Amino acid sequence: MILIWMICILLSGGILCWLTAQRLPLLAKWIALLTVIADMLIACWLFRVYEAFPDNTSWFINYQANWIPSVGISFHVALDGFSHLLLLLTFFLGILSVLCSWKEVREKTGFYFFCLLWSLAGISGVFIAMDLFLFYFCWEIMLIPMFFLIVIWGDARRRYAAYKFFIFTQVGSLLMLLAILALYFIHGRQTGNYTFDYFGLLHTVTDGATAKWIMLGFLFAFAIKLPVVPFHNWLPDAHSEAPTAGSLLLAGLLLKTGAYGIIRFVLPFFPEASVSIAPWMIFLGVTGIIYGALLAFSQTDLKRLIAYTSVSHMGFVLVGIFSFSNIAMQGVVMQILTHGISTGALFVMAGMLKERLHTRDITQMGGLWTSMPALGGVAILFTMASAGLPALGNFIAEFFILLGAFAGNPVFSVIATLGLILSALYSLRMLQKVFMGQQTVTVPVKDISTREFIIMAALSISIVILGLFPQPVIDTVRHLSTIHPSIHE
Amino acid sequence: MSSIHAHTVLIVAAILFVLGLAGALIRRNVIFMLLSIEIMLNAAGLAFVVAGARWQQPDGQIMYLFILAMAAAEVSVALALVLQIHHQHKTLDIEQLKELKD
Amino acid sequence: MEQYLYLIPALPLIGFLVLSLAGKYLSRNFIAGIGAGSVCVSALITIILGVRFLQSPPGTVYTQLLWHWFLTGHLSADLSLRIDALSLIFICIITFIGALIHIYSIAFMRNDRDYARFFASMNLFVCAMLLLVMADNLVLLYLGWEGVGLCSYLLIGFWYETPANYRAANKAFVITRIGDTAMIIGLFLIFKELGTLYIPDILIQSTQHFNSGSATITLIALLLLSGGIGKSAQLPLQTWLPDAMAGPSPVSALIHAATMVTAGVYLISRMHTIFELSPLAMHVTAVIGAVTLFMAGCSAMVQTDIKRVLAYSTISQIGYMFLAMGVGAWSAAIFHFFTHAFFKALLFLAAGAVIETLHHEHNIFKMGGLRKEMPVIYYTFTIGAAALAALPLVTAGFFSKDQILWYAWSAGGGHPALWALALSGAFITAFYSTRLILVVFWGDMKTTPGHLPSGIMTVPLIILAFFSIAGGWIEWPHNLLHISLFSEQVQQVLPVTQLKPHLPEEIVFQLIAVVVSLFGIYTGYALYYRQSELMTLWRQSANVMTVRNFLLNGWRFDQLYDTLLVRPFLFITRINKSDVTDKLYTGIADIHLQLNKLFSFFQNGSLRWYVAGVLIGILFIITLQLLL
Amino acid sequence: MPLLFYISSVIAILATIMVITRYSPVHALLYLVVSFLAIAVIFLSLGAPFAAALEVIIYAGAIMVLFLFVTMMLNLGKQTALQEKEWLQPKVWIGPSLMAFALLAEMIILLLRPESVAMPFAVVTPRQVSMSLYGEYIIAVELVGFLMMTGIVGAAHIGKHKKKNLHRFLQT
Repeated sequence: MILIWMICILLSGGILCWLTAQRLPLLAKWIALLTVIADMLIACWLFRVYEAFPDNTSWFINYQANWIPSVGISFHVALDGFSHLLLLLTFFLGILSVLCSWKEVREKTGFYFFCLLWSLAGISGVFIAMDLFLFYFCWEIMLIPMFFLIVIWGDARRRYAAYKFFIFTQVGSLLMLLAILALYFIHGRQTGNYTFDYFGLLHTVTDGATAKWIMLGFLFAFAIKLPVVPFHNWLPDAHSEAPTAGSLLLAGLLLKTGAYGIIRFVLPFFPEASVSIAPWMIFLGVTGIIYGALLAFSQTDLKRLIAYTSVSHMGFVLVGIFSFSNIAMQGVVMQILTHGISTGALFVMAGMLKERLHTRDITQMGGLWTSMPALGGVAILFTMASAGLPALGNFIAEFFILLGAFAGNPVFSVIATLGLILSALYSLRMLQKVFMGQQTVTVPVKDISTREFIIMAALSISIVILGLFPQPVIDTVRHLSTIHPSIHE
Repeated sequence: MSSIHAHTVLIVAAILFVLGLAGALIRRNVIFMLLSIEIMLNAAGLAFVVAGARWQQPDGQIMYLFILAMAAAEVSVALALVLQIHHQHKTLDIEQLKELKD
Repeated sequence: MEQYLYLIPALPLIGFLVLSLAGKYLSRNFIAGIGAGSVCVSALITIILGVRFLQSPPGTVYTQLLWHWFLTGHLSADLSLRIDALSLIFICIITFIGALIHIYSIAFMRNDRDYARFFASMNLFVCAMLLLVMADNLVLLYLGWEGVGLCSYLLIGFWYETPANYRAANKAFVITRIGDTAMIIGLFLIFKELGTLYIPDILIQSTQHFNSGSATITLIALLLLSGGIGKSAQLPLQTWLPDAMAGPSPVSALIHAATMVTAGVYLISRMHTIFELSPLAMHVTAVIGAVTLFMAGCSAMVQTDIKRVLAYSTISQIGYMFLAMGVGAWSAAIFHFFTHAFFKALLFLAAGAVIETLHHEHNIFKMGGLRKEMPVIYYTFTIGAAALAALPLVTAGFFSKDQILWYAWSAGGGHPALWALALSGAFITAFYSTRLILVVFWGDMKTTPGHLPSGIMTVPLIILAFFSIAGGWIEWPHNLLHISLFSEQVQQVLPVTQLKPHLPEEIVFQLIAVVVSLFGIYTGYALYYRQSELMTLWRQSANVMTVRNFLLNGWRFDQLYDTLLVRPFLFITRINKSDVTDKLYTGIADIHLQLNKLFSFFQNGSLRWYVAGVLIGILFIITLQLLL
Repeated sequence: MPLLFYISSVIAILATIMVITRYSPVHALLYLVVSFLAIAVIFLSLGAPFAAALEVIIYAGAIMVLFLFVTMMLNLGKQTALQEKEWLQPKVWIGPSLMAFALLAEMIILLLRPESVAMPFAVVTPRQVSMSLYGEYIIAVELVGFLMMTGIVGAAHIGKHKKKNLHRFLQT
């Protein structure tokens, strides 16, 4: 029940923001902030529930209510360690996204925060939904407010970016809907019990070819969201045109729903089919790592550059998932968390620069370290995180993934490791173009304000803590090794 | 003295129809297009009448009558439109009128 | 004592945190106090630790577990520190020389705008370097390894406003990253084969798990070697080090001479069991070392920038260490690291003082006549150069280099060709050391000196000069005095050097080495002080100048990599800037737009078009009817 | 009778050709009247006197007069003729004409396919027509009545000059 409250708080907070914003925009901002903080507190409080489940293997909370019983749709939400981590990430980045839109959004404040909170609600719904219909429902809920965020508060090419984002994801979603329905009917015909329930459908027996096609339907949706390389084109446009909070949510959370979907649905539903497609997925993942890095190197638009680094980093996630290794799976979870933080931080940084310089073009920047020493320091921290420097969270993630993948696929793992060199190349180029050299910007730029300092400090501390004390995360998702029969040490 | 063959008349009707069609295609003036449409309608009427004559039935002529009525109604409305168009746009060029469609 | 181990890296880390977070609110004196003080306290703790260690029985190992880093399945790594004799030597050098260089920097960087940033980066470097050598598992070692890379990047590009500086920084980071990546692949392979990344376990298990010379162990050894090559600027990844001289002189002294660049030496000697199991990897190490020392030495002979001379000389001296390790003379390699750290740090610091005094003049041919003007610097620099040139018996460099030359022939992996290269390297070293002294300090004055360096800068020089002479006396060739304090300690950890049977007398080799280095000094004297006609003749000869330019550009490795790697990479990324796969999707969109245009062309509102369309349709249908 | 048919057919075709090629609307109208009259004669020769009479009265009489009135109201004179001349370039009419001829050729081929039947000459009297019209076709007649009425109303509505919105001070 507490899970539903979390979503309801977000939804009603969003409506409240919309209603109050016309009279009191400031109050709307505070409502939004407090709403997400309240959810964050609830999510933290959930740690207490763990104490009842010391073995970390089962579902902590499992709540089911009838919704549309005649077709087997129920309001079924459940929480395990993996979902809980993602919820924490969602609310953490949610707080930061509210904070970083504090000054950026000047028009239609109410509707902005409405979209932001509803999108967050959709995302948290995705992470806890245990009914495929509910899952699809939340999947769409997070998509549409995000579309509005881009199309109303975005940059110059926002319409193009928003439509591209919408069409790409919608194509994937519809295929997933088809796959869900196929699974529903196959299961219903076999057992006579028509249900959308996750646990009910979990042991549906499908023959090889059917399973393969249904799996591809799911995989396609998640691959577009992740994004896997040939389907990544929406991402640079959407990320670069979205407002800062939009980029933060997109990079930090929306991409993670793809990874979450693969781990939560594709692997357990289709154990054999997912093994048979694994080499291709690893290949695509490695391609993504290298290709995203190459593209990131050549970009001149700061947010676009960061967006392509996301493509590269998400390649690691794909490699990790499909190498069916326990270590790699822990690495994937780490990568999901740390990429959300580090790339989110880079986007926030890009947003701060844009606020000051009114450009995203790195060829027009340079030498900013002189006037913004603090932001420069933070930028070094997060570019280095992005380049996989040890002691920061991303290193643990990439190290685990590559190490886990190495046992089964040494060649691909080695090629993926070469991505580390490329990540150094693009990270350093970005640092150099923005912060080094003679200062070219003539307008006076201020270093970070207190509000920005809070955002950056929260992100920095969390990335360092994840790098030095990853063990709690690893323990929380230990049970993921049982999610697929082929996962080995 | 031989009698008239049905297809001879039909060919005449076809020729007239095609001429009307060609007229509708090549002229840009709305008045001429209307005239061409009249020619086509007339040709169709001719074909009906031939058919009626062929089977010694009155139906052909009845159809012709309907066509006639339809043509009269159509012409009255069309000409009213022509008047209005000329009044507003000072042209009867169909190509120019097309540009004004929005 | 063990429970205080963590203080050694933690103090510089605290210094870093304080300076980086609160640096802009602190006064310069306070910054200097924190920056230098933290390292000095670390050095003190290290000295106490070292004294304790010498008193304890042989084979003592200090360990301290800070916390469990991660544990998943078989894979576990802890943040735990481990000190044995080998680590201790490195820690001593790092903290002791580090402390001296920090003290020197207090004065050297006094007028810099980013005083706090400098000390913060230096402290972080010391911390990372200490973690590197104190790590008990390879993941923690890699953490330190990358950490020193980051600090090296930050400090090379310290004056980030000049393009050459940040380019050098980028180059250094990327090239060492290439080596690091090979190394981490080596880590994966080790884990796959042995299932552990704990260094003592690896050393024990590898002998049980692998046959000597098996392909896997060779591959592991070569991958680790690649990591070492990148960090230690050996062939073929040496090109970053000369450019790295763009950083401030204390940075060059600390990072690019004394400590970080020798991390490769540490890694290889730390993983010595793996290398010993793979003769091929040992040979490769030796050959790389020998070739590097020769090539870098040749380049050092013709450089005109004082710091670049020293940089090439550093590459060359690390080449000696690699050569020594490759032939199996582990303790000789570590001993050379030990002495080299003193005299090369000394040379860099003295060079920094000279450059500072001469208003940032780097070209040695615009210096000269400084012997009278700055006597302290002159004498200390001369001592350093003499040690570099291996002036017999009085300098530390002689004792270490003499060992290496002897083992290059006589040790288990030795070979006359390696010895010949090392010997010619010794000649070259002596030659360019002399050249440096003569051109910089003798002759006529070409640039008027500014303010002379203060006491804070000269005292570390004097201390280092003392160690550049006395540091060698703890290890004498056994046919002279038979003092082997150093190798006794090292051999607690590293294997004893095995000699070949039926060798000539060692004294012959020693005499040859002495003669060669003295001859090198004389040649330098003849060519550069007496201004012989040979020199003027060479200056006019086109061929000689071609060779000179070739060597000046570091055997044109930069141009080679530029053509082979950098340009193709830039080309690929440039042409693909707008993402070729995007064409697929814009293509789909374009097709739809075209179709839309096509259909809206027919739907153009022209009545005549519609009639024509109807006509065509009728024609089509009737034709069909006629044909079918 | 056939002779009458052939002669009037030729006249009808020629007159129609003249209609679609004239530049002046009035000329075209007059040729069209000729064409309609010729078709009326064809009807007569086919034994449809009622149709022939309607052709003359309504087509040639009423409808064409309507056209004539409009032409006169719009004052389409030399200006229009010149414009038409300008428009009627070969490149404009050759394509459609060829297509039209192709259609004609195909239609003729189709028409000639079945065995030709000679028609007996018999007059379908107006009486027969009327009986049938008000017998089985009564519904259609009523529908035509609706059509005519909507035509009248529509024409009256559309043809009405819309009043311009003038300010009351400017109204005379």
